[in-house]
Amino acid sequence: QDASKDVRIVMASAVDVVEPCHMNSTGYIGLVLKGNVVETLLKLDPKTSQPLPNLATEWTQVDPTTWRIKLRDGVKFHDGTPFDADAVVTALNRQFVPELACRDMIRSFGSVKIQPKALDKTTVEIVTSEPMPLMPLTLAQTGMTAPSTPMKEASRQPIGTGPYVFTSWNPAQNLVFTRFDGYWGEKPQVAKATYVWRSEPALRASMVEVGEADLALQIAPQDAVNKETDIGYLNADTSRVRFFMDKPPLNDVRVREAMNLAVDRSAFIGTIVSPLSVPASQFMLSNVNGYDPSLKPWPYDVAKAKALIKEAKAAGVPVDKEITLYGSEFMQANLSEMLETLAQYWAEIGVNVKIAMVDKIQHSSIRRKPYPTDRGPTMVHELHDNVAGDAFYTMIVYYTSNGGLTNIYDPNLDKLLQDASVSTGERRRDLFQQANRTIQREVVPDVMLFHMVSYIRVGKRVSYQPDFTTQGKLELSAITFK
Amino acid sequence: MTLSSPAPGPAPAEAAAWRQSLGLLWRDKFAFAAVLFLILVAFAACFGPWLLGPAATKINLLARNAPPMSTQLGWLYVLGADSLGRSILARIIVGAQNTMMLAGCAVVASLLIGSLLGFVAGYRNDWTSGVILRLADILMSFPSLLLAMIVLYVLTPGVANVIVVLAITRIPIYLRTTRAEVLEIRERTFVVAARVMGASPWRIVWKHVRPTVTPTLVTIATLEFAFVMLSESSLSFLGLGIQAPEFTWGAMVAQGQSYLGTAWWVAFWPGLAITLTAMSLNLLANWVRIATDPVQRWRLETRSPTHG
Amino acid sequence: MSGYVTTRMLHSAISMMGLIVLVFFLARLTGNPTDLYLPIDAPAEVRAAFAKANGFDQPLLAQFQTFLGNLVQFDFGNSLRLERPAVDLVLQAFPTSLILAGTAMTIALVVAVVAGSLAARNPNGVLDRFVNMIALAGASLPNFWLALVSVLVFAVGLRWLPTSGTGGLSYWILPVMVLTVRPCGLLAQVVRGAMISALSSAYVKTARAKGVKKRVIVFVHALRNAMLPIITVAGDQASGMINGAVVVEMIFGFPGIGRLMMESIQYRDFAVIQAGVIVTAAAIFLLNIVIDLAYALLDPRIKHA
Amino acid sequence: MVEVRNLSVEFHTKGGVVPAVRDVSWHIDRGETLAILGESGSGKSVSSSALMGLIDIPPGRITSGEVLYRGEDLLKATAERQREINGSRIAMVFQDTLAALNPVYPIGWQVAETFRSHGVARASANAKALELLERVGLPNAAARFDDFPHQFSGGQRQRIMIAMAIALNPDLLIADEPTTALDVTVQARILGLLKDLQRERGMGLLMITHDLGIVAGMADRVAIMNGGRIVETGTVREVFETPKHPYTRSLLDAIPGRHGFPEVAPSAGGEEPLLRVEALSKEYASTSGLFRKARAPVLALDRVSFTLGRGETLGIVGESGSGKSTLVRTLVGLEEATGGEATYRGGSLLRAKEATRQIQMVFQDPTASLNPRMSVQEIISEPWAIHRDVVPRENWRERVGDLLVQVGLSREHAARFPHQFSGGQRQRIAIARALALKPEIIICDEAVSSLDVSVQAQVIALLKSLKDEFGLSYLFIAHDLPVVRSFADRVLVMHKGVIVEQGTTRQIFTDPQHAYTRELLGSDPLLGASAAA
Ligand SMILES: Nc1ncnc2c1ncn2[C@@H]1O[C@H](COP(=O)(O)OP(=O)(O)OP(=O)(O)O)[C@@H](O)[C@H]1O
Ligand SMILES: Nc1ncnc2c1ncn2[C@@H]1O[C@H](COP(=O)(O)OP(=O)(O)OP(=O)(O)O)[C@@H](O)[C@H]1O
Ligand SMILES: [Mg+2]
Ligand SMILES: [Mg+2]
Repeated sequence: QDASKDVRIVMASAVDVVEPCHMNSTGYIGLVLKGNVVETLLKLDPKTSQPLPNLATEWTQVDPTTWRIKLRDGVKFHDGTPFDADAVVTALNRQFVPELACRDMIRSFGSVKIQPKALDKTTVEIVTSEPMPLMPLTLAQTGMTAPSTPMKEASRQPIGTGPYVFTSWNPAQNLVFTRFDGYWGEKPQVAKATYVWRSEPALRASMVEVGEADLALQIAPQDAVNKETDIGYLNADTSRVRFFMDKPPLNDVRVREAMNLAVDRSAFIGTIVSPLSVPASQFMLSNVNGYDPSLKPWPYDVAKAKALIKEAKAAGVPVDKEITLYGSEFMQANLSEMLETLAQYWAEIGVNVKIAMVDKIQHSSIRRKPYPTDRGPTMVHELHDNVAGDAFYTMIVYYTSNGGLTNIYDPNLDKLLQDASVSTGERRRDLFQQANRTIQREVVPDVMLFHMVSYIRVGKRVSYQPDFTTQGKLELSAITFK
Repeated sequence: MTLSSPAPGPAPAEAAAWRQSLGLLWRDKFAFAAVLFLILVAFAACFGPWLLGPAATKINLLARNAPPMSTQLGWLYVLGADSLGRSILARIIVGAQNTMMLAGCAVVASLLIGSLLGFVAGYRNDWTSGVILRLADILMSFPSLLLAMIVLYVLTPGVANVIVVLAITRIPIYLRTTRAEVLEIRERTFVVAARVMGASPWRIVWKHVRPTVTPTLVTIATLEFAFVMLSESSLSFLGLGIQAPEFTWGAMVAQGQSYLGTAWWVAFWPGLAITLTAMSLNLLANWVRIATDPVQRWRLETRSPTHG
Repeated sequence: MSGYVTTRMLHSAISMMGLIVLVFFLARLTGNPTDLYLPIDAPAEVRAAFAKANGFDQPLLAQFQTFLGNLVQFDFGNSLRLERPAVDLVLQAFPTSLILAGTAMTIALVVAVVAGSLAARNPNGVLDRFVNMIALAGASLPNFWLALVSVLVFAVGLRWLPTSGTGGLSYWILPVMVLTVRPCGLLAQVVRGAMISALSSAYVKTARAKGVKKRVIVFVHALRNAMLPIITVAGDQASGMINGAVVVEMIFGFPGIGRLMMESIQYRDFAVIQAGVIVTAAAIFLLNIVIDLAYALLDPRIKHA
Repeated sequence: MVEVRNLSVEFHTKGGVVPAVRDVSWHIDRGETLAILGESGSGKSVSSSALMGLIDIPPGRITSGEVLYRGEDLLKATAERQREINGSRIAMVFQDTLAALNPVYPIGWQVAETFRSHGVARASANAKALELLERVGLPNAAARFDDFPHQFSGGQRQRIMIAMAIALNPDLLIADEPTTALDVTVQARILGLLKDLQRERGMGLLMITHDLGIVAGMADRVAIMNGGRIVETGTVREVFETPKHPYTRSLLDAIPGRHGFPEVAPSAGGEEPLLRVEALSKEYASTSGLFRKARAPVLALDRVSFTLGRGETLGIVGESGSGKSTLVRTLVGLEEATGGEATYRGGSLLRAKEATRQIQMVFQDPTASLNPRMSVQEIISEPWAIHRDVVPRENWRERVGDLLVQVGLSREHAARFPHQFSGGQRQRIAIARALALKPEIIICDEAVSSLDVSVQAQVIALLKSLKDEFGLSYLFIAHDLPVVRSFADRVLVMHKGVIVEQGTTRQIFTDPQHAYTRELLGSDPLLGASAAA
């Protein structure tokens, strides 16, 4: 058998679950399945985040709660069943089966319920319980699985319409896809792809170097020394430190501002974080609808920070009270180095921050509501990626009073965001941009840090250009042979 | 009637015994060097944080991963700098305290508890021994990572708790070794003779069995010292160890391993410190072993020039 | 003797019960897994539904009862993370670890016995110092460091061996080597210590008077007398490895029990943790029985209670 | 054939250099027997070990001399050459058999090893080993081939040692006290065997012994050692009849058994005996190991009954392996009796929780019974540490010194460790330890057999005076009939686990009833000789 068109990809975490309805919430599932085995009705333009046709060719909003979708004709699932309106209805309904506890459903639909209906063989109508202006973006996330997929238990052999067939899977060792001959679109170059996983970044890098793999994901910045093979890219993650603004001294805006001013973000770049990282001013990338390009990251101004602290202190704020900053290594490699450096910056202006590195579970429970009331002044480091393309997915959860991950209780901001999320077009963007400005200039709920960078190492045989979606989706069709 | 041996003189005074031990030590040059090194480590552990505390934690991103053997940044940087530009030398000196406390406490605690239980289990050889040994079985098969996770989760991650984890998991080795040796020694005639004299079990264990078992235990304990430092390092590697800003040599190695390809020295020097300490302890233990064994002691004594 | 084994088995079964109880309750102290399996912004109802579906809403004792009820039917439960019977996962991973540990221990033991015994022939001699240094250096190298450096040297630098993964014999060399070094260094020291005492005893003198070859004196007469601490320490090392060569398995991508347990602990996959503990504990208990039998076999003076 | 010239050996110790052997010379021709007699600790064992390259160097040092074997200087031989000679050309029987046999290997294996080491195949080595064991009179040799040293009696172990040494018909056999643990019948048999070998193969025999009777019966020439030197040599007749050196004279004077019988203690009558043993039995179960084959149980004691009165000395004699050690080990609780009862002052000994301090014991194997990590000072003062009220701590040093002097050692020895002593010296330490508590009963298991006659006489005199002074009682196991005759008030004769005869010493020695007793008395070289004379 000709192995010249086979590739091996080494990833950081094991593929131990392949259920497509978790694929947007659990990075590695989407990474392997999305666009390869399972396809979505629409897909996003990586540059503008605008929806483009995929399995659907047209989509229209008939009224605020009704969407009508026209399907591509002549598409087949890997098992030979035709891709039609009934199949789409089954796939959408499957998302809501309680036994599956689909994580994507929780993310993209929240409390909204839907009623999909086949109008004819290629037309589907979706009625939603509440208006869903972002339906196209949601449909760009939702995988279309074959009707034969079990409805009540997680799939172990996902069947979709994509260019690759899920061929074999040994959860302890590897996962193999082969090219689907009946694919509706263009025939990709890669004939067979094998995924393996190693937890050590250095080892992944070595595997490409010695030719055991063609693509190594998430190699460490310090190992990305070979210009020819190592490619860095913004990975959609933005990092920040969130203030819990309920206790002094963090309930004082001067202190929060001072802590922002005290950090020299440029010193991190090229040292602790990759030289390609970008200091962030907002919790989303610039291609997300609602990003405000006019906002600049906080400048580094120790004098001003000290002055603010002095002022706060004079006003009776206990500025030197110990603040606990929680972080978790699972979020970001070498995180404790970053946090230690931050703590040192804050120590310089007289703010006393203690670092506590915790486990993933603890980290989650610290970040989300309900918050315990008996803890002292608290901060938490977190990462967020918004690959869905709209500020909504960030702002509601992180900045409204009702959001699950927020410490802001600002009625004006709530109203602004409420308006923004039901608006469309220009107005939607303006309102979100306005909210972002309010947040940075008035509320100061966080120390915004960086838009993060990942590195991949691409072997000599192939070419591949990563972008911010690569974190959650790696289309094998984008890999070409030299 | 009696042998004409030169009069050995009356009981040597305390000071003379000391001098004699020192003399024996001097004759084993390796052990002597080891003791010097250990004194150095002990000094660092006592006064390191006080002398160099700030230097060890001062982050200087400009000196990030600065290579060793360069004097550009000052003598503190002769061993290079770590990924946050902190002096590795200073960190090794300051980290000695946590490292020694951690390894020392863990080893001593598990040694004491383990060997005590081992004596009981070996000497009694009845149901108590059964219970102790089955408890040891449980300890041996309880996954240490789970234990680490539990302790770190339920308690706060600090030096004391890492000590608890390490001490608990290392008890069985002392227990089982002690028991195995006791089982054999208790059958020897001199133990039997003591029994006939009316010696209590505790006396027999303390006066006859313990001195015979001690050499083995000491060998194991010194090896465990290294083992514990490394286990702690592995825990750090897996994210379950001691937490920043506290640090130990083990944690430094764990932190440095991600720079193996680009800055080997970050992990190398603390690793070397661990190895040298372990080695010194072992050399010393070997010396003690020989010096306290009347049948072996001549190995040290006969090197004496006075006996020429 | 068979009576002894039966009693031991019985007692081990009791300890196993203790262990299960311990693991069951202690593991649940490490938090509710809901946060790991649902998106961080999942609403409270969804969390409650997840907890209910997996029985986490029940009181601990009730959960334990269910677990025991299933256990007597040899049902260890399903993995939360991998959605498969936990016992299948464990039984799949276990042989790999067992082979890995078995090979590493055998090599370590043989090398340590030879090196340690030769060193003990002349304590503080040149060979002794040399063996000592090497053994100690070996015993004080961190596993992960050794693993990564050996990959850099043998796989990347020299290209003699594959970096990682599973496959033919060549894939086993590096992991086994890395696993061997530490126990080998440790054991060599223990062998040396025990052999020094054994070699100075009167029966060694008798053997010399009989004209027994030096090799036989060392490896037959003295070694067997020195064997008690050696097999005790070797047993400890082996059970440590059976319990999971976590670091090595993780780095080399070996599908062994150590990696499985580590991931299960991280993901609070209680069913797998429990099944894993039961299987490894069974192996360790068995090992300890064998060792205790070996004591009596090696030294006829030792009596068993 | 073998010639030792000007050999000197010294040992380094913490206290200084101990010259163990000084300027010793002797030679042995084919078929000749040289006996070395001498005080315990005079360097007999060391000088003969030097010959086989068995001295640990350091701490030992051979300061001068040469050892010529067929013209070859063994002190200069390579290790390999020495190994070839050891065992096959020159062989040795060691003094302290429990320590000298490897505890973890079956005795058959150990005997066969001599053959294997010198190129005999395994199977035929085993067959030859078995034949040898039978030849030295090990009872039931085939069945006990796979038993371990600790399962044998002292005399049986000694025969195993002898079997090992004569395996390859060496040119020279060095026998270091080869018969101390043997009863006279077995001893006669072994000596006969050695004589046969000498006659058949022309084997030279270097006999180290304290037993003048054996010397008289076996040796061609005698060398007397004292303080590391040979003070006198000559043919047996010369030396025995016209001893020149004062030490030799004192040695000959001290020969026991020439005096009258001790008066039977009248106290044995009316009052209740201290110790009463009734129908005591002990069976060693068949220890079938995991992979060891089972064998028939050994009945070591078969319904043994006797009493011991206050101030009485009860001698126990009997065939080697007849259960003497087992009897006393059972009494002090080291073995569990399988039947019967023993009471001390009316209280049961067998069911007592703790050993009583009133019964102390001197073991048959001195090396093994002294903790090698304790100094003599610690060893002897240990009983006082256990029983705090006997001697106040500040007097310990003084009292230890006194005891050492009493048993014929010197005060300076207190700082030394057991391995730095000769076999006889160790035994004296063990005796001193037993005396330390001034118990009511002392059990001596071959306590004086490894002592030279002059020390023996001295120790026995000490035991006697203690008896007179404090009314001590003794259970005195010995093979040396003259010693028993001069020391014991009453005598028990044991044979195959049974007491075949008991009575006053006079009765037993002058009018033995049982056939075995008669055989026993008849085989004693000295008694036999004196009876014949
Ligand atoms: N390792 C040693 N260190 C110091 N002195 C020793 C050592 N070995 C033997 N000696 C001393 O050397 C002397 C001679 O001992 P040796 O064993 O030859 O006596 P022996 O004549 O065989 O006595 P016995 O009849 O009691 O066995 C003794 O005084 C003993 O204390
Ligand atoms: N642990 C044991 N297991 C089996 N048999 C044993 C054991 N100990 C002793 N024997 C046997 O019991 C018998 C009596 O032994 P014991 O030691 O009492 O003899 P003894 O009369 O003291 O002989 P000796 O004068 O040779 O010392 C011997 O046949 C011996 O082989
Ligand atoms: Mg001697
Ligand atoms: Mg006996």
